[in-house]
Amino acid sequence: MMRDFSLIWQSADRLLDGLINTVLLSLVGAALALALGALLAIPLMASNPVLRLVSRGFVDLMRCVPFLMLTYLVYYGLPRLGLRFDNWTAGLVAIVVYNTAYMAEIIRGIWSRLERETIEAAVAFGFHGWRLVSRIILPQVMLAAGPMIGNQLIQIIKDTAFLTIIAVPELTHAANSIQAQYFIPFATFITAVLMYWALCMVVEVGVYAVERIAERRR
Amino acid sequence: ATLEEIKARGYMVVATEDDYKPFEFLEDGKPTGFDNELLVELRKFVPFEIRQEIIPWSGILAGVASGKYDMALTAVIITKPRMETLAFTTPIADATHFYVKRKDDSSIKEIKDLTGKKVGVQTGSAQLDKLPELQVMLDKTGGKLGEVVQYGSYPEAYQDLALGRLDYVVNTIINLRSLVKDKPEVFELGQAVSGRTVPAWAIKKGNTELVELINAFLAEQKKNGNLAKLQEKWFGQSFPDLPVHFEP
Amino acid sequence: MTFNAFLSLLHGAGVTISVSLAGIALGVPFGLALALLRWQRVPLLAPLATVYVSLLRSTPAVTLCLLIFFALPVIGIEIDALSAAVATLTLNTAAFNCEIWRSGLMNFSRDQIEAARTFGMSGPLTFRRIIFPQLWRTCLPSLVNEMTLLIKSSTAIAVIGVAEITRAAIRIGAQTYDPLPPMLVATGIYIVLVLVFVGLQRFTERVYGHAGGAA
Amino acid sequence: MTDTAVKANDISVLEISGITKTFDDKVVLDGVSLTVARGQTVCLLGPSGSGKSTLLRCVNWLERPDQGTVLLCGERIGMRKGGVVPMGNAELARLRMRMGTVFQHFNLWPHLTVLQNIIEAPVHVQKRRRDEVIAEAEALLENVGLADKRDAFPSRLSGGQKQRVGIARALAMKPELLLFDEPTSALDPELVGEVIAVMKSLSQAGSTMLVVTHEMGFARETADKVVLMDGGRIVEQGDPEQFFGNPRTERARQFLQRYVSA
Amino acid sequence: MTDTAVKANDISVLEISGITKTFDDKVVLDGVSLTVARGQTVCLLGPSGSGKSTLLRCVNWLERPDQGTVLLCGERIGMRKGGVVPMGNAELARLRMRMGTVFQHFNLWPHLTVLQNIIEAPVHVQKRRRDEVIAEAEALLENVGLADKRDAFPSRLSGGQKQRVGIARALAMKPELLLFDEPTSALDPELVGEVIAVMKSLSQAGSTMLVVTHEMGFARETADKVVLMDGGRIVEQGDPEQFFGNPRTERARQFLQRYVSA
Ligand SMILES: Nc1ncnc2c1ncn2[C@@H]1O[C@H](COP(=O)(O)OP(=O)(O)OP(=O)(O)O)[C@@H](O)[C@H]1O
Ligand SMILES: Nc1ncnc2c1ncn2[C@@H]1O[C@H](COP(=O)(O)OP(=O)(O)OP(=O)(O)O)[C@@H](O)[C@H]1O
Ligand SMILES: [Mg+2]
Ligand SMILES: [Mg+2]
Repeated sequence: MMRDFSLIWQSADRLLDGLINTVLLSLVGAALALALGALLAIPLMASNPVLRLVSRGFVDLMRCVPFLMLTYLVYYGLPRLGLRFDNWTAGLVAIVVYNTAYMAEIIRGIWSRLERETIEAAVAFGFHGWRLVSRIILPQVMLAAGPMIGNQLIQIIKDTAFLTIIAVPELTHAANSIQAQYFIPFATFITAVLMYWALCMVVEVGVYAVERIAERRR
Repeated sequence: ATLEEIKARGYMVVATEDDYKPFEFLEDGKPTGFDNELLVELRKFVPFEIRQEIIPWSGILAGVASGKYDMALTAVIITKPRMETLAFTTPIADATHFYVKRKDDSSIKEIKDLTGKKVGVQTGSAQLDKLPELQVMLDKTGGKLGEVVQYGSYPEAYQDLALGRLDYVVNTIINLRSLVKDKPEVFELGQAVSGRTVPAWAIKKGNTELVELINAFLAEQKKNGNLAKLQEKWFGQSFPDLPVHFEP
Repeated sequence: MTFNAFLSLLHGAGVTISVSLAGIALGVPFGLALALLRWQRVPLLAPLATVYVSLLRSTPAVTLCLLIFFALPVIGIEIDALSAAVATLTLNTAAFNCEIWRSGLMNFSRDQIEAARTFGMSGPLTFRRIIFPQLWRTCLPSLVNEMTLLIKSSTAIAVIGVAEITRAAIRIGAQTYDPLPPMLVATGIYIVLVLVFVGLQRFTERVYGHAGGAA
Repeated sequence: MTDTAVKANDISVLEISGITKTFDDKVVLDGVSLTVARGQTVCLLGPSGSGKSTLLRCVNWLERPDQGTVLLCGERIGMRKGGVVPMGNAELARLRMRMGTVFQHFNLWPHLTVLQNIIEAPVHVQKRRRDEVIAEAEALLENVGLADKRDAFPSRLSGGQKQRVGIARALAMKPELLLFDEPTSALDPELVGEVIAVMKSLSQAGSTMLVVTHEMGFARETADKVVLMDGGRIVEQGDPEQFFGNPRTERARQFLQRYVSA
Repeated sequence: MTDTAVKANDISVLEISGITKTFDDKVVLDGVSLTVARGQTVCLLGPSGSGKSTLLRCVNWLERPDQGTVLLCGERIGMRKGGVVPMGNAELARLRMRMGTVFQHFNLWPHLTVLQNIIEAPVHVQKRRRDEVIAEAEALLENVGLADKRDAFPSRLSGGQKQRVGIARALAMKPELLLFDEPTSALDPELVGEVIAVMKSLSQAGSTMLVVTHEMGFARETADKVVLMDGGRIVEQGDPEQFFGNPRTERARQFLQRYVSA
């Protein structure tokens, strides 16, 4: 086993490149998916039935389609319609579109169970539209949804691993390459898991901080 | 397990792949292909039962490494790095590397035209390890290797080649011939881009007695002409001059 | 695609359904148990649950599956492929479900719990009669989110030779060199499958949407 | 008590006419009409469930009445000119901004501190300068005796403290019309006195108030007009002296009798 | 008013001694001692933030006091014999079951209907027969005037209606000690009368009550003992006639004065 790890050490630069790609994809993907998810939650909660139906249709479609399939469609399908991305962009687009739907559903779930009274108070004080959402509703949702959003952020980090099929050189891609080259699966997996774990820790620390903030207000 | 252990418990476990045409694949749910036909013969040859597991490539790697499977009965290309952890049997075919290009791409006619072009290979594959050999060939004509894109598996690489995101893909002659035969209107086979490359079955390093038993089986198959017959059937040609021991 | 190929896809679908259902049926309550340990800050067990959640969430399902199937026997635990597959999905989804349940528990109205306590309700009784009937409604959207992810990620178990839908499709594609048609059919099956869960969620929300709310 | 007659001649700040509201076949408001003139304090009395809170909710259009109109300083609330097209949210918000509401259940925003609760709407809805609003908010907190709770979160306050923050929050809007839904219900008598002092000073500064209350003492002393509701209708209204001294209807007599005996 | 002297000789149902409680360095209760004899109704008065609710919460151990003991019919709450080992949850629950609480904010369970709210604890904690409990609950609902809301969910009730359900819910436990935290603060005067009637009849039937209230009228008429708290301490206690007629302390005089003027 020690020899396996020394083989991995020899390929450290490849793993590091993969890690950097994973971090970048996750960071940009998470930020966009969270922001867009919050925006998408607005039509999901709208009183207008058409808006609600259309946005819910999108959310449910994304929840039904396998991520791999979506990635395939974006990367191999869209070029047929004349829309051509390089693999990095295609991967990012797939991640953002897919996870936006999940984020939106998480936010909608919490939102719909917020105390009606505090929202009514805001409406009575003249809040409406975006300001009502951004100042009164979303802060409460975000404080309540910490662990759930943390879940999804971790899903995003792990979704980046699927992009290996469209040849995005991320962490799993690098790990697979090393394990197949030397035939040392377990040492590679353990190394990769530890690296993913470190990334997920960042999310967990963030969630913990949000929980603290929320705790002081309960 | 060592040969002794296998004999004691009465069976050995081999792993084959499920999507590696023409070596191993499934036809209406039943395993078939070159290796699977050899497996039928192997069963007759060895004095114990053989249990077969059908597993994707990544599972085979882990299974052989952990000792759950005694042998990867699939075309594992013999490379230097792999010999650090694996023992190989007598080669079962010739897998010298060729390139394939789009049929409508007239800019590539011979090896030197590959200079600076975008190439696709499978990640962590033997093919990837062979690219330095192409580099050497290109050096001779003053060219250089272009960008290398690694894929999880070959079907995606072929897709990207067809879509024009790649200029050529490097794989073994056997796989490429099978591909071009299926899609002659899209792809066209090029020339060899590596020296001799051979695949063999893989066993965990150190299990010499088992390797010897399997080698004896393969020698018998060679002698009775069955190996050549199967190669002809599945690869479209036989490889009579395969070495018994191969050092990459 | 031949009729036989289609049959093998259907067979794969059967595997996906049964393995996913088993994973959900085991993983949802297991996640709840973990969440309760953390929420109640049970000494020793709560930190263990925290580490469990942290590790399991960051381990890709494929890796987990390989570890369970190939590494466990090394330490003497033999396990067949199907059990390993169910174990993988259960252990993985439980970690995510734990966070969902915990989120709901932490936001549960303190006033209501206090009211229950002053009426002499024990912890378990409070949980059963007061908390849980409201908790599951809060958690439902996220739980169903996680179920959809589980069904779709169940393809990871193919790595140890359990041929579910995606693997069945890949096998057909490898035989014909035309991966698209079986993949599309497989996707269609996934969509129908997941749609059942999503539909059930929407239906439940409609039925239970009116009762309750804040008192 | 201030001079009702003079005030009534001013333009009406609030004019409710013919409001009807039904919940699940149950008529909760049944043709309620009511005006509040500038500077007036109108007290709304009535037994539990008589529709007082619902009427207030109709005034700021949190509840859409089935029939009837609500005018704020002559501008119709909830409906565009012509009374057929419902108002957009932005338009509604502009009107609501001019009313301050104190809720029966406080309805503070749990994610904001006491001070943040108070300055939230003035800064983000009325777009007033932050430092200016903070200074005012601090003065208001001083007024309601909560200067030391400035940075506490609502969950850490006692019932009375929450209610006082709610009042300060409404006052910080400098509204043209103040709506109070039982503002003193969770206060002790001492604070009721203080809050009423605040309300009186507001009244003198020209504020207009519609107050749902069970405090008969407050109604008697402060109101310019007293309105008794029962079963979704106004059964009697008049100036407090007449209402408390010599009610015209049997229902009012009965209502007051219970109060006196309690 | 009932005879205080006779009742005081009975065994104490509640005996609070030396309770101290601090929140974030702020002393909220500072050595509070108080006894409630069987059948007595004790009224707890005091300004907002004086610690009344916190004292009630210490009685049923929702809040763990820093110091002091609470005895229910001679049994110590929260601590095992010896006073060092904290009680297990099951033991606590058994003691709490013998107290009924009405909360300032109702705290009804939103997923249960009015009737279900009332029968929940008697059926599932006290394990009494369901049909019997339902019959009692219906009678209680009749008493508080909510028979028609039997199957409504709390979110559909007005404030006063919710509070009445809260009272019925506490009464359904047939508790030895009733704790009320401002039970009438959200009720209109008419209902206050009704609720007080219910409470009086309970008192006569031998129930024991500790009531936080701002209703001076209620305290004067119903209490056997009146306790005034301020800043976490008891500043005066005595029988209501003496307390309201001739308070001994300056603080009480001041408190009552505000009340009369309001
Ligand atoms: N959303 C709703 N759905 C159904 N009925 C409702 C709803 N809101 C209020 N009601 C009913 O309308 C009636 C009037 O309620 P409202 O809150 O206006 O009473 P109120 O006069 O303010 O009483 P209180 O003094 O107890 O606060 C009550 O019978 C109540 O049950
Ligand atoms: N969880 C808490 N954390 C910090 N401070 C608290 C907490 N709960 C109560 N307090 C503080 O303790 C003090 C007493 O609160 P309590 O609720 O006992 O007052 P009260 O006498 O019931 O007042 P009211 O008549 O307004 O209900 C208040 O100053 C309050 O801010
Ligand atoms: Mg009301
Ligand atoms: Mg209180």
